[in-house]
Amino acid sequence: MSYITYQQAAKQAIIEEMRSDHRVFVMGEDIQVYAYADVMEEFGPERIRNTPISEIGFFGAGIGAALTGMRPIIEGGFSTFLYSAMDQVVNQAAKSRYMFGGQASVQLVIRLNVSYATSSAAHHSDRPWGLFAQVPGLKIIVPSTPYDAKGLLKSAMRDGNPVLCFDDSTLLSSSGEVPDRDYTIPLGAAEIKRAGTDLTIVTLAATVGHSLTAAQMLAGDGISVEVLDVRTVVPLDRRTILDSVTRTGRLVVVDVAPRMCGFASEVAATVAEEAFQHLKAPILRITAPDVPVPFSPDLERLMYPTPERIHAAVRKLYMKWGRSARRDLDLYHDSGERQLPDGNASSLP
Amino acid sequence: MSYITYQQAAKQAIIEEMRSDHRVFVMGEDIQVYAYADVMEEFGPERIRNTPISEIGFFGAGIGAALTGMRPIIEGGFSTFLYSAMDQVVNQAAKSRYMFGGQASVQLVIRLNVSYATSSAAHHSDRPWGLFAQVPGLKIIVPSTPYDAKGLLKSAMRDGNPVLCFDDSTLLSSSGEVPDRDYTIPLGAAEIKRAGTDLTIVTLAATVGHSLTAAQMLAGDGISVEVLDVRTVVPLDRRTILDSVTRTGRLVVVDVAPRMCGFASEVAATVAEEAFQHLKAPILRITAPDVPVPFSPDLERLMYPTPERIHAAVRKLYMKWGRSARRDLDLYHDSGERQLPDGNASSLP
Amino acid sequence: MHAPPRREFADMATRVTGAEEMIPSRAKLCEMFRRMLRVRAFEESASKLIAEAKLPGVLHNCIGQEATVVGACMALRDDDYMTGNHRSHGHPIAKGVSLAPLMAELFGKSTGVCRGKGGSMHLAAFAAGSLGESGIVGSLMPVAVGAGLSARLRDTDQVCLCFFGDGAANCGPFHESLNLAAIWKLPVVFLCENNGYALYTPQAQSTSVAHIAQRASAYGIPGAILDGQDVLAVYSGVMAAVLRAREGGGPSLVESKTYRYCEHYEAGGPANPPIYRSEHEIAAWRARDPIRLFAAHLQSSAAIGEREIEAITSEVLAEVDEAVAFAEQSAAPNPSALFEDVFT
Amino acid sequence: MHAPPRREFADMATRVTGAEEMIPSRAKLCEMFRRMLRVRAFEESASKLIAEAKLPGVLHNCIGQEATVVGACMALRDDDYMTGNHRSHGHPIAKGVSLAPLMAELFGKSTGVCRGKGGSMHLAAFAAGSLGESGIVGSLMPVAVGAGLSARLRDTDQVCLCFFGDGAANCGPFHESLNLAAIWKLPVVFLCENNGYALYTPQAQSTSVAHIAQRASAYGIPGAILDGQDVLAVYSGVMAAVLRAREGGGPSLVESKTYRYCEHYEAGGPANPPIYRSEHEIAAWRARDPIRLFAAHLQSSAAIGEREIEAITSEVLAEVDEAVAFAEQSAAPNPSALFEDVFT
Ligand SMILES: Cc1ncc(C[n+]2csc(CCOP(=O)(O)OP(=O)(O)O)c2C)c(N)n1
Ligand SMILES: Cc1ncc(C[n+]2csc(CCOP(=O)(O)OP(=O)(O)O)c2C)c(N)n1
Ligand SMILES: [Mg+2]
Ligand SMILES: [Mg+2]
Repeated sequence: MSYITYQQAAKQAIIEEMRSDHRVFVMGEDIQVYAYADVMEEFGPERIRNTPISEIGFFGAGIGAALTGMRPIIEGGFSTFLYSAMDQVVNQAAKSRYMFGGQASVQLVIRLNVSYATSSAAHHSDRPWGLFAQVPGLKIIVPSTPYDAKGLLKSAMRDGNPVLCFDDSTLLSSSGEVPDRDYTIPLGAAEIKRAGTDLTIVTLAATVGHSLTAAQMLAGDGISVEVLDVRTVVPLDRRTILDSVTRTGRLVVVDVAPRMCGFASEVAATVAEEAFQHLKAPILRITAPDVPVPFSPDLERLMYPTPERIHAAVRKLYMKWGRSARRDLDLYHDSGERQLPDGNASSLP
Repeated sequence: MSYITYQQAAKQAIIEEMRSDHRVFVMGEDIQVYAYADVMEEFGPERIRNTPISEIGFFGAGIGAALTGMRPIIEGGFSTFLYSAMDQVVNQAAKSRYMFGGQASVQLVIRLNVSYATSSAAHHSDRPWGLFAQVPGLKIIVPSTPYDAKGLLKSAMRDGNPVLCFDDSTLLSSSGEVPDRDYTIPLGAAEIKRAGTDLTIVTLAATVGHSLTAAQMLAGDGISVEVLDVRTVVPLDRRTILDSVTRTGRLVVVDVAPRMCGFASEVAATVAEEAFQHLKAPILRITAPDVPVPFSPDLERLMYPTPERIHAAVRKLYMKWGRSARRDLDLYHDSGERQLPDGNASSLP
Repeated sequence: MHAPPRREFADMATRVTGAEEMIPSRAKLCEMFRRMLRVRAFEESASKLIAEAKLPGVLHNCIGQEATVVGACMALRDDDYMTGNHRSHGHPIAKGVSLAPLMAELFGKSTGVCRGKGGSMHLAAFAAGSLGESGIVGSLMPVAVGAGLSARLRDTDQVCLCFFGDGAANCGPFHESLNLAAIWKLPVVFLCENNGYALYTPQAQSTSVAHIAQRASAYGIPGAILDGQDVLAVYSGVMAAVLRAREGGGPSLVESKTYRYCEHYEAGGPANPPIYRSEHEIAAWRARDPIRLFAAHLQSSAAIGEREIEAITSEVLAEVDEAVAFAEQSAAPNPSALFEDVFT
Repeated sequence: MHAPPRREFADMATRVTGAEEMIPSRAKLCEMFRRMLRVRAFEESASKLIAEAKLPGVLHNCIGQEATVVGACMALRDDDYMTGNHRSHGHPIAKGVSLAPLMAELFGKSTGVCRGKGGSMHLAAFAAGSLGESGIVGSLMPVAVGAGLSARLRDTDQVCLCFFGDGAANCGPFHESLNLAAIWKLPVVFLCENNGYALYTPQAQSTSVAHIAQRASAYGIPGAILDGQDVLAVYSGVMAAVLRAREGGGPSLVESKTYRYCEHYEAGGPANPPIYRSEHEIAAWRARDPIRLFAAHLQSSAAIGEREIEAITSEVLAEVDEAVAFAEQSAAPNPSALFEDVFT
């Protein structure tokens, strides 16, 4: 056990895997002098490979290497650079195995820095896990703790399929206990971070922590909240989500990504389909609004769910739809014009 | 009024707009000798512009032309070629206006051929309107009739924002009455294609027709179905959807796209949030499964909603959750392993 | 007009090196001829089948380009890699894949090389080093770079041959791939099948240089222009590039001037293509048909006699017939296959 | 090592044409000097502000590259277009945009040139022809092509100047943009600010040619290498390309060899960069500081006297101070602005 950061834990996963399997190598821009400078001596420039600014080229090269028996890891930089290599990711990485009738294995991990809340503006701030979840053939992991960062990344590397690993930049320097030994966390297994009986919050990445804080605050209000970290968007652990909502009867989904067709929509739709009869309240999505990310911190700070916003929104929901609430009451819905992450507004245009 | 095809109607919109505004021009591969061969004499090769296979280049050129006062139309070919220009679409077209504080107008229409059910396999068969709906700053139209094809496209061209126009290839040769005069259909206005009282089907593109056929069949079963064509995915006419479900109490969403984080998820989530108190039944998504499109027609034909499948799924839903159904009955959910477009399976992995 | 190549083109390449592999053995000459015939007979058969609506989808045939396809692939070892594009049938055939599973794939049958899931545009036969064809222009160029990189990292001396069309030379993946392969000195041979057109667009209209191979200078790598109708010229030109790659000399950009007789693609129903090339041009290229040229050469050089040519021809025709019979008799994929192969 | 350019580079360009515009008037010389100073003073001020945590986000400063930025922009007319990249402040300043709204943008204030929504990496001033900067490397190159196309279609004689870094020369958008502009003969000048590095990567490690300008041959367009520390060399070299473009001669690829003194980006807190370039190299480039070089030239050629230089200098410093004061006093954006400007 060591007490290390999320970033260190992820790197530990990669380094251990490189040591135990010579087919693992890493490609990315400037990684030799930066992220992997300390292990250059051990692995050398062939396995820690600097690339030009050629996302199509080196993402595609990762696919080609994977097809021929290597296990590349691509350090893709910011999540918004993914779009430059989108054809390689969507048409090649995700589809090759299927199109070629199972002949191909694209054992490839693409790591992306999901940076936001840093005044980097719209070109460096996307949270596109929902977008890529629309692409059959990709797996998607979104670790929320150092422990998960290592365990999920190891599973991703061994999975045999293309996996996008989105690292929430607000968590990179957070620390936690991480086993020094080899361990994995299965892809598709959500974790119940806190048990509760009145309401289920389903979330991922940094909002796991925010939701736990909010749950603590809500406990003070007498509301018992279960918090569920999905950990992987694809595959999504629908079973655990449904079981939880079956018990609590109420669902709130929290996500820093835009709302429209996002992760929160998928969770909401799944529950509205498959646990409807257990629902005692409307489902609530607490997400970022559907706008590009502004530079100004005065604007950007309005965008994301915070413990306070989650607390307020859940509390409000529960006040109207709690144990004794009358179902026919039509008070809940303000028809606000815009969706702010206080869960408090409709998204009517 | 003329009785013309969907494809002709769309082209009519473009030609009329080119005649009335010299800032409108078209770019795409091989369009001079193919799609626009008959109007080359009128407009010439500057305004009907053949491009090399350079999607980044000519999509970006469209953006640059729009930023400087032109009104380009990009003939993007198959929907799957969009990914090659993804950075231009997502980082530039969608975000420029916002990032530049309203200085920029990207009055740009990108037309895409959404081809499927033609044994073209995974590289030519994506239906990615849900994927692009995750991108704030893009509008998305998906016409389902010749009348809409012309009217929506005209609105798109005049909208002042980047608009993706997805043309369902299975509709291209369908015909209908189209006014010869200039007219527009507002973006963000769904159309009630058939009124009903028991259940609302929300859909778009070719499944509008399939849903209408299914509704006809369901009428024979004594089930009165309202069919709603959203016509535009962004902006989404949530008001009309919610009003309808408020009246009928039951929602089925039909889409040929993959399920996960798709259009159907968004509609389902919206209703589960904002019309929960009116819901008398679980929401049902009838979509394609989350798999790449196979080549073999024997496999591909299993993928998409058909009138029969919609009929069967809605009937089954209504049998269990119809007027007299008991809400506490937990019979509805088979836990099938896979999602087929019979709406009949859970999507548990 | 896209003109048939003059002889000097071929000379440019053959001058490069005189290694032993450059001179094919008699057995190899036979095999070359056989594979060229296979490509043509396979596609002519498929062409007929699709006209009769017996095949789903569309076909992009390469009839007329057999010398380029086969000459290039025959310069490879069996364990070398190859990537292709939408004009796809010739590549795996030339790489030595047997016809039956390829034909079954065109039928979308369970016995197809991709279990019926890829179809005409996405043939692949990994066991033969064929890493796939692609419906997205240019998309496998970086994948070929990755195969070359993989060979280097695994310390083998495998080479990857990357087919692409003249139309692909203007897309981003071309540029990034050539630069990457060049700076990393990877064993990749970029082979442009320049058939003069991308769909209906003549190369001159889309491309800022007269010859694709001229772009080699932007990557500091050798460029060569080959007579794409002369299978031996292609063979030796590509072999020079392959040997260079295998010895650690890095990538080359080889342009083979060739021609497709058929339309861009074929489907059921009438083609009705716009007029974008002249009858005269087609005739000029047909006059240098690669199979007839090679047959004549084989006979005049007394390498193979007329009888042997006839024997190979009838063997190939029989092979194609068997492939069609195999495909027709094969079962459609089981519905459960829809959900298989998404993930491992 | 990224070496300071030798004099012959500049000559290559100035030989091209001898048009009148090539020789800047005295007023223009003054303005050049003023804009170079503005760029430097603006960035030095911003640099201090961010170190004091008074600015959000990060800054990519171009101190050391002023001759390239200003020399190129001064070759444009006011109604010409310009696109940039992440190293962004110099471009709009050189295009003539006033400092206050630019500085306010760095503060994220409502009075910023982008209302506080773009920030340092996404400055734009459409009224001045500045079509924007971009956080995505290479992404505005095709946009510049579109501006050139638009000028052609609207039948104006505007030109678009497209700044990009050496790192952008290896990405797909570069290739597609240059090919498109070349085949369409568009009025675009592609100006590579080659400062030797893309982040920590030296150009030689990422690029298959010694000089980016060599790639011009792959597009059949002129290429030129300029002394990027000599504002007059840049001015005349770019002017030659601009005039050519304006007269319908099509695009050029101009490479300006220059250097950034500062680190790739600056933020609050210590930079602690890895070692990727030598002190010696930095010193060699600093020895040819573009502002000092130009000041010396102006004085030695008696174009502008020391007094005037001092006057301009203190005016510029005052301008920057005013800009900072304006920015600091400006209001933060109203929360409702979050939802504005998504759509028209
Ligand atoms: C990225 C992309 N853009 C456009 C197309 C449509 N398309 C398919 S083949 C083709 C022409 C390709 O020309 P070339 O590369 O010369 O190959 P050829 O067909 O001549 O063999 C085009 C434009 C595509 N498949 N992919
Ligand atoms: C598509 C993309 N890939 C990677 C990055 C990260 N990145 C930002 S600036 C930069 C280096 C750019 O180098 P160059 O083009 O030479 O410009 P310079 O910084 O030297 O001015 C990199 C790699 C990016 N912004 N966009
Ligand atoms: Mg071609
Ligand atoms: Mg640089």
